[in-house]
Amino acid sequence: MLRLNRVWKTYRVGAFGTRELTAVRDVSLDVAPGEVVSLIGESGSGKTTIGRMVLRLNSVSQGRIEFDGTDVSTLRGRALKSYYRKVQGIFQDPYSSFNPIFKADRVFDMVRRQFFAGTPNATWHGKIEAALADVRLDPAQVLNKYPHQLSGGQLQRMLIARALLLDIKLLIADEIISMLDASTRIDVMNLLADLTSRGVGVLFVTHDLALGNYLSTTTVILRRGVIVEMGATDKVFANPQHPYSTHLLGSVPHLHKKWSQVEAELARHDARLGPCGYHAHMPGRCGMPPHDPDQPMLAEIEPGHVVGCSYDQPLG
Amino acid sequence: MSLQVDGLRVRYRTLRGDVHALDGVTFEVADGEIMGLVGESGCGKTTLAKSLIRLDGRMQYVDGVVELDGVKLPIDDQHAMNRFRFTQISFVPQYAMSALNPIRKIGKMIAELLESRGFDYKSIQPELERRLDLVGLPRDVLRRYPIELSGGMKQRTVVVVSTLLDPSLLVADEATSALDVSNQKAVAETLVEFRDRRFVRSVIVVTHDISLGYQIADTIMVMYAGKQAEKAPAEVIVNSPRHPYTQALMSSLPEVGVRYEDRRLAGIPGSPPPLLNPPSGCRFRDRCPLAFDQCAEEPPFVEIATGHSVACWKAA
Amino acid sequence: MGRYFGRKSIVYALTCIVAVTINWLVPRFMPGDPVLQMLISRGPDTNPEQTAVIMDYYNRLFGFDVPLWQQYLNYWGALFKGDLGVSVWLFPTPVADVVLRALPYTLGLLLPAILLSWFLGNKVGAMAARRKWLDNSVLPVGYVLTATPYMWLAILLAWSLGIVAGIFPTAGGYGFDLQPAVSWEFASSLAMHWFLPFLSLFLVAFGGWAIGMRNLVIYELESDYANYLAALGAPPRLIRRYAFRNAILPQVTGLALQLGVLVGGSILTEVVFAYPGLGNLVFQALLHRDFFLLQGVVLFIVIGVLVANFVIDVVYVLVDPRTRAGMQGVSA
Amino acid sequence: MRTRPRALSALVAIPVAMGLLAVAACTSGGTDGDDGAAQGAGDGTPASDTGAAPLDPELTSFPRDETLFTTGVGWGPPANWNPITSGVATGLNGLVYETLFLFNPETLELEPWLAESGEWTSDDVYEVTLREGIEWGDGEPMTAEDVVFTVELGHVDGVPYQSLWTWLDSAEVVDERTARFTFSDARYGQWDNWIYSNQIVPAHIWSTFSDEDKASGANENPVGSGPYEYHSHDNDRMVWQKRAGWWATEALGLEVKPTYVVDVLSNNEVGMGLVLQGTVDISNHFLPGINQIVDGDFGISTYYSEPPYMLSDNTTMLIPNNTRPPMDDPEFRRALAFAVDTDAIVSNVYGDIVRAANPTGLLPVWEQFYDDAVVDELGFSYDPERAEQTLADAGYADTSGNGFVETPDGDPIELELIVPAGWTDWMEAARVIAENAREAGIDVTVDFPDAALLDDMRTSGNFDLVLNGWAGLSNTPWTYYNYIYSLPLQDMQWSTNFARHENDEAWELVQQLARMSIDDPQFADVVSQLQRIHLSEMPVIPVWHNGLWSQVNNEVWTNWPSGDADTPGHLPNLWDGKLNMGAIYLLTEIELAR
Repeated sequence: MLRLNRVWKTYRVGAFGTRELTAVRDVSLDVAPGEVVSLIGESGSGKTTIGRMVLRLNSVSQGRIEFDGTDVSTLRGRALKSYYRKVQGIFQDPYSSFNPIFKADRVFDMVRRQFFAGTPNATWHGKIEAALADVRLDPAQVLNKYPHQLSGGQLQRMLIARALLLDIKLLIADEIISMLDASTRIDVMNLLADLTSRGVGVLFVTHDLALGNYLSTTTVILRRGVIVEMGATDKVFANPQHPYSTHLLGSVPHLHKKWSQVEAELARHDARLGPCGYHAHMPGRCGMPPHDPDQPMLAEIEPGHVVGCSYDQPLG
Repeated sequence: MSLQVDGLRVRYRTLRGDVHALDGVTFEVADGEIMGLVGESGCGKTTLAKSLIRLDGRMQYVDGVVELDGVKLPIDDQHAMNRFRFTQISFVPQYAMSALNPIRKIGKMIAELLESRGFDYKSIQPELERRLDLVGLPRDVLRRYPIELSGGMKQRTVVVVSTLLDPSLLVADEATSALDVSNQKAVAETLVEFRDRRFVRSVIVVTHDISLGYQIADTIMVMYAGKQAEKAPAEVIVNSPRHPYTQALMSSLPEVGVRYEDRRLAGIPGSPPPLLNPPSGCRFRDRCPLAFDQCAEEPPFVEIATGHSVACWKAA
Repeated sequence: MGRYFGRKSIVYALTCIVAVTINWLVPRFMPGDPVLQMLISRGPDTNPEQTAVIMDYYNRLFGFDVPLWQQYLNYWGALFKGDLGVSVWLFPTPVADVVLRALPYTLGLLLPAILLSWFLGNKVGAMAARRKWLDNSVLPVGYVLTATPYMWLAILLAWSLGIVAGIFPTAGGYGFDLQPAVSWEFASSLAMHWFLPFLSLFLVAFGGWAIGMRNLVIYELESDYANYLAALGAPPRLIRRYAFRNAILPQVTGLALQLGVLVGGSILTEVVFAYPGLGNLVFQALLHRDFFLLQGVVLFIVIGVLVANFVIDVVYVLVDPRTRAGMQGVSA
Repeated sequence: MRTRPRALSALVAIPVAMGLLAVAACTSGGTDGDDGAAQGAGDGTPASDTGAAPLDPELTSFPRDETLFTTGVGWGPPANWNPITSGVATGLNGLVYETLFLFNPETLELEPWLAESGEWTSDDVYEVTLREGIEWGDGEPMTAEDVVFTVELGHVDGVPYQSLWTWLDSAEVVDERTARFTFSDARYGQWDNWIYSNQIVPAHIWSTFSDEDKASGANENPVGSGPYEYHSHDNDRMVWQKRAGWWATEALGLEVKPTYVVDVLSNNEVGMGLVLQGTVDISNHFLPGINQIVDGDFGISTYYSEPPYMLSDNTTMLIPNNTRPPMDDPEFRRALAFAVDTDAIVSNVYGDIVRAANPTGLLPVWEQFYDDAVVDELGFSYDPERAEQTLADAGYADTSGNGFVETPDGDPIELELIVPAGWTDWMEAARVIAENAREAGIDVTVDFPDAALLDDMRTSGNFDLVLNGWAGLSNTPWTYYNYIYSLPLQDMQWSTNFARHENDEAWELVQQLARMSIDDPQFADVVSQLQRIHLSEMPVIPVWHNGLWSQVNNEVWTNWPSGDADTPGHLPNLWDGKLNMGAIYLLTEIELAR
């Protein structure tokens, strides 16, 4: 459904754009219907930029982003509108998606004005109530309220409901629960997971490995704009191949295991692996900057599980 | 006995009335203890942290006694508290990214701060540099401006600065929540190490993340709606919590390894009571699966085992 | 940093070229032909042949007898020789002479008004941020002052201190009964004539800076670093000093932005006080359709504002480490 | 009119004027020290004798009782001391350079000035004799050669009187003091006009100038024959200093009183303050509201102490573009004339400081030429019914029912009256005129283009209706009728016949006037014929006579010219061209108040 094919994003910085800053480097990935792909990385990893490029909030410097086979960057006018009917984004700070001086349900009105101008009132209200029910919100509690009267969890759910009004196919969820409280975040997570059963694909952007692990079918670990490891979530978490992946895993605070214990387990795991997972499959290329455009950046170490070179430091 | 808090009440004055943010809190932090203070937003944990160091303009001390090393702290007297700040009781804020004056070199700012408190920077500088080495910061951060440091570096710098005068108590208010996992771990471990080296004698780590609290704290105190819910050694809290809120909180927490398809977690339904006019009785009872008639009466915070106190009729 | 200033210089040079070009273009697209104006003002002969001769004469004089592109090149050529053409209104005085004679008055008015209002406005604003009584007086007065149009205040001052109180003269650069000399009498007359126009410029700007500074300092006092310092028991003196130093930075940038407004204000002020500076010239040049003079004065103003902006840029880099860090390519 | 830049809007003028009024009321009572700092004068400075004072480097201030402060005269910083060009420094023509004759508007006669006499020795030969003993400022004697040289400057490109030589044949020196002019076409009236309005320059200096400098040089060290010489100047002032050896002292017993004349450059609003404060002695600004100040007791006076307060200087004309229908129809123009409520303009817009124009448009100084019979028969006055009737009679009717008449052919009439933006009094007057016209059924709207744009439109004929007042005070109605009827029409009408009215008969009469001296017995008859043609054809509509603005402060100097019997009656105004209409006497007749 969504396919990123060797996508780059470079920014020009400095007074005359004299310096180039690469935020995303040669990233290829797919999101299938009903699949949750989590983009996991720390700040500066390019995960948010990828989400924004898919939403066309940022342009693509190189490569293609395709949605159902169409190059997203070529969409204009009506085609773009219909794209946004299928692809929506939700972001970290729910409050910033709402205008504090208008009632929160104005976000629904905006959808109506843009996409459902002809719908009769009764039909429309039915649609809203159905969408709110889907996100388990009580219409009486959230309609006719100002954003500050609602909790972060309620607002995020309203945004999801708003996306549901559009019969979306793909949802870009960028750190949508990091500002929510522990007791409510899991509900929003479950809600996302439930969407997949309707065939919605989710691109789940997060820095929290536990969340990615809980939700996703595919995990993509990014570092400095580059994919270092990608594969089915269970494989990546059970058998991380890249030192950066293990480093991240080792930093997550667990509830029943102390860091020291986790570190020890991972150290044993690392010891079983060679120095570079990529090397085993691309021996001559290990540690080399990829001069050859056809040279794959990632090596497949088991079906559906690829890893980048541990020695490759392209951004030095 | 390092810190003793007895019946502390603090309220916020708002236009609509007083918010009872901290409604009678009693606990101790022993010499050498790291106490994790855990709870969701609005539970009073940040109010408690601030009360110990500096009440902000809208906060009003109501009642209660705070003693540090047997000396009563004048927490309602901004001016008198100054004597204790930094030297006896110190603070690592959540906003470490912006806690340093952006237009002062860090070394100069530290020097000016120390000199304004009557200390001689020159004589402290060697120790400062030693501690920078310890946390893995280059010494030349002192000659840099905050903007030249990464977030993790800034956070570590703030930890070093805050503990420079070897205070008895360090209050770390969500000190790591803005950081990436790897930095979070580094800073958290720094806190432990500083305690081990007796740079600080005891620490209160305020966090919304109970798993982080578990990683570094000796004891954990869980707060709910301005009151204490449970306090116990970290292992006890995590492995055999007695308060239904603590239990629910942990069961809603996704851990690495827990997957949606395997085990669907559930949040805590409902939301905390408003603290403007808090209801009588147990404040968790509306959300509590175990609630029964007696909960209309406020449960006392009682010690049910050595070092394990709970405020729940069912736990007694 | 050298590269930074190198780049800045290029930007300023480009701005300058564009400004000069626009300055050259605008009069050529404004209604009213200067040669026609010249002819009308001189009451030309009714004989059409001779009118044609005179017209040719002026066309040559003002350089309109060559193609437009060449006029443009000639303009630059002349500019580098310091030749700004001949004033139509004050024919045959060279524009450069007229402008240079008026320049000291305007500089004498603007520089002290800008600098003093900035320094004192910031001082008083910072003081107001921590003294209630001062806040209660400075804030309303400041708002009234900034909201006052320059011309209005000037008229008010001319009326109250000039005509009612009779303390200050209300027209001219110095006493009309004086001739320039190195004497106390002349100097004091110069000062007396300078004072009211200066005061009206100063007051309006002062109000703006004071309010801005007050708000900025209050903002800084509530900032995270101020809270952190307070949490570590730093005395208010240190926190206030930091807040002031940080709050002054946006004020430096503001100064660059305000320059244009102040220059605009000085035009009106000079007109009200018949003060013989550039502002009055702009006004008169407009009134008399003297494009060449207008061009000349505007050129001076544009270059002046650009130079001032450049200076402020440099100062800003020196006082704000963040820009310097940005220059060295450190990024988060 | 360059003498009246009406710059700031009325918004400013009114509060200031009212403020000044109030203030003047507060301060005029018995205070003598409110002249402000500008008057630390006199103390300790070596007062020069009333005689010649060379430029004194020790002089730091101009003693108040030896200095005449003027304003509202100069129209820009002094930049030009060339009497041949216009826009010269205030007073240059008259105080420094002088004319052969003065024109006396009271007697309508030319008075010998530099000339002792001038006469036509034959039909086309004129001889002028200079007074004896006139010396230039540099001590050289003035001779007939200077006179001839000055006239021959007309051969130089760019000198405004080039066309003189289309009817003048030769100029020659007869002897030391006599110059002879031989004309190919002896235009007596026009020559009279020329001879009092052009200054004589010293040949021994000017012959060294290049042609360019003669026509447009700044002439920075003017050497003249008049009572003053250059002292100094700055952006906002021009200072003249009395010089020794002015010929008129010996020849006519005249002595200019002020040692210094300081002309202050100021705008109208500031000028009001200056004259009220007594910082200046005379302001020739247009000061709206001055009537209230004159009526009050502020020590400020104008020529007349009651309406119209001012002498009249020129006639403001409503000029229809005669080439555009329906303004090519004399009946339409007449109807328009009857529609205009001149009295409303005079009293409501001007507060009675101007006077309604005589229907002929001739200034009051030419009152003797008014042909009352013609005016009675053909003249017009405000009469809206008559205007409507005239329109109806000529076939203009409101056929569309929009409230306004259409042409007899049924075409709609939509006219635009333009006056320069910023000339607030004219803008107000234009609104009155348009309102009047609409009441009479003619759809007139107003527009206020930029002054320069308006100049273009008027000069090129791209307008419907325009106000203009360039027909000014002179020695002969010829200038007035030349302004109205000048032919042939050109693409650009620079200064005359803006209406583009073609009337060969009238033009023939104007040319006759040029050839007639004003005391010619036929002169009145020709003027009368022109009045008849004018009032029946109405090429332009005279509306009001603008004032020769002048307001004086009596604190330091008195005996100003005025309409009162016991004071001099000369022109109280120092605009360029007025000194040689007798305003020079203002300087010899004012007296110190103390």
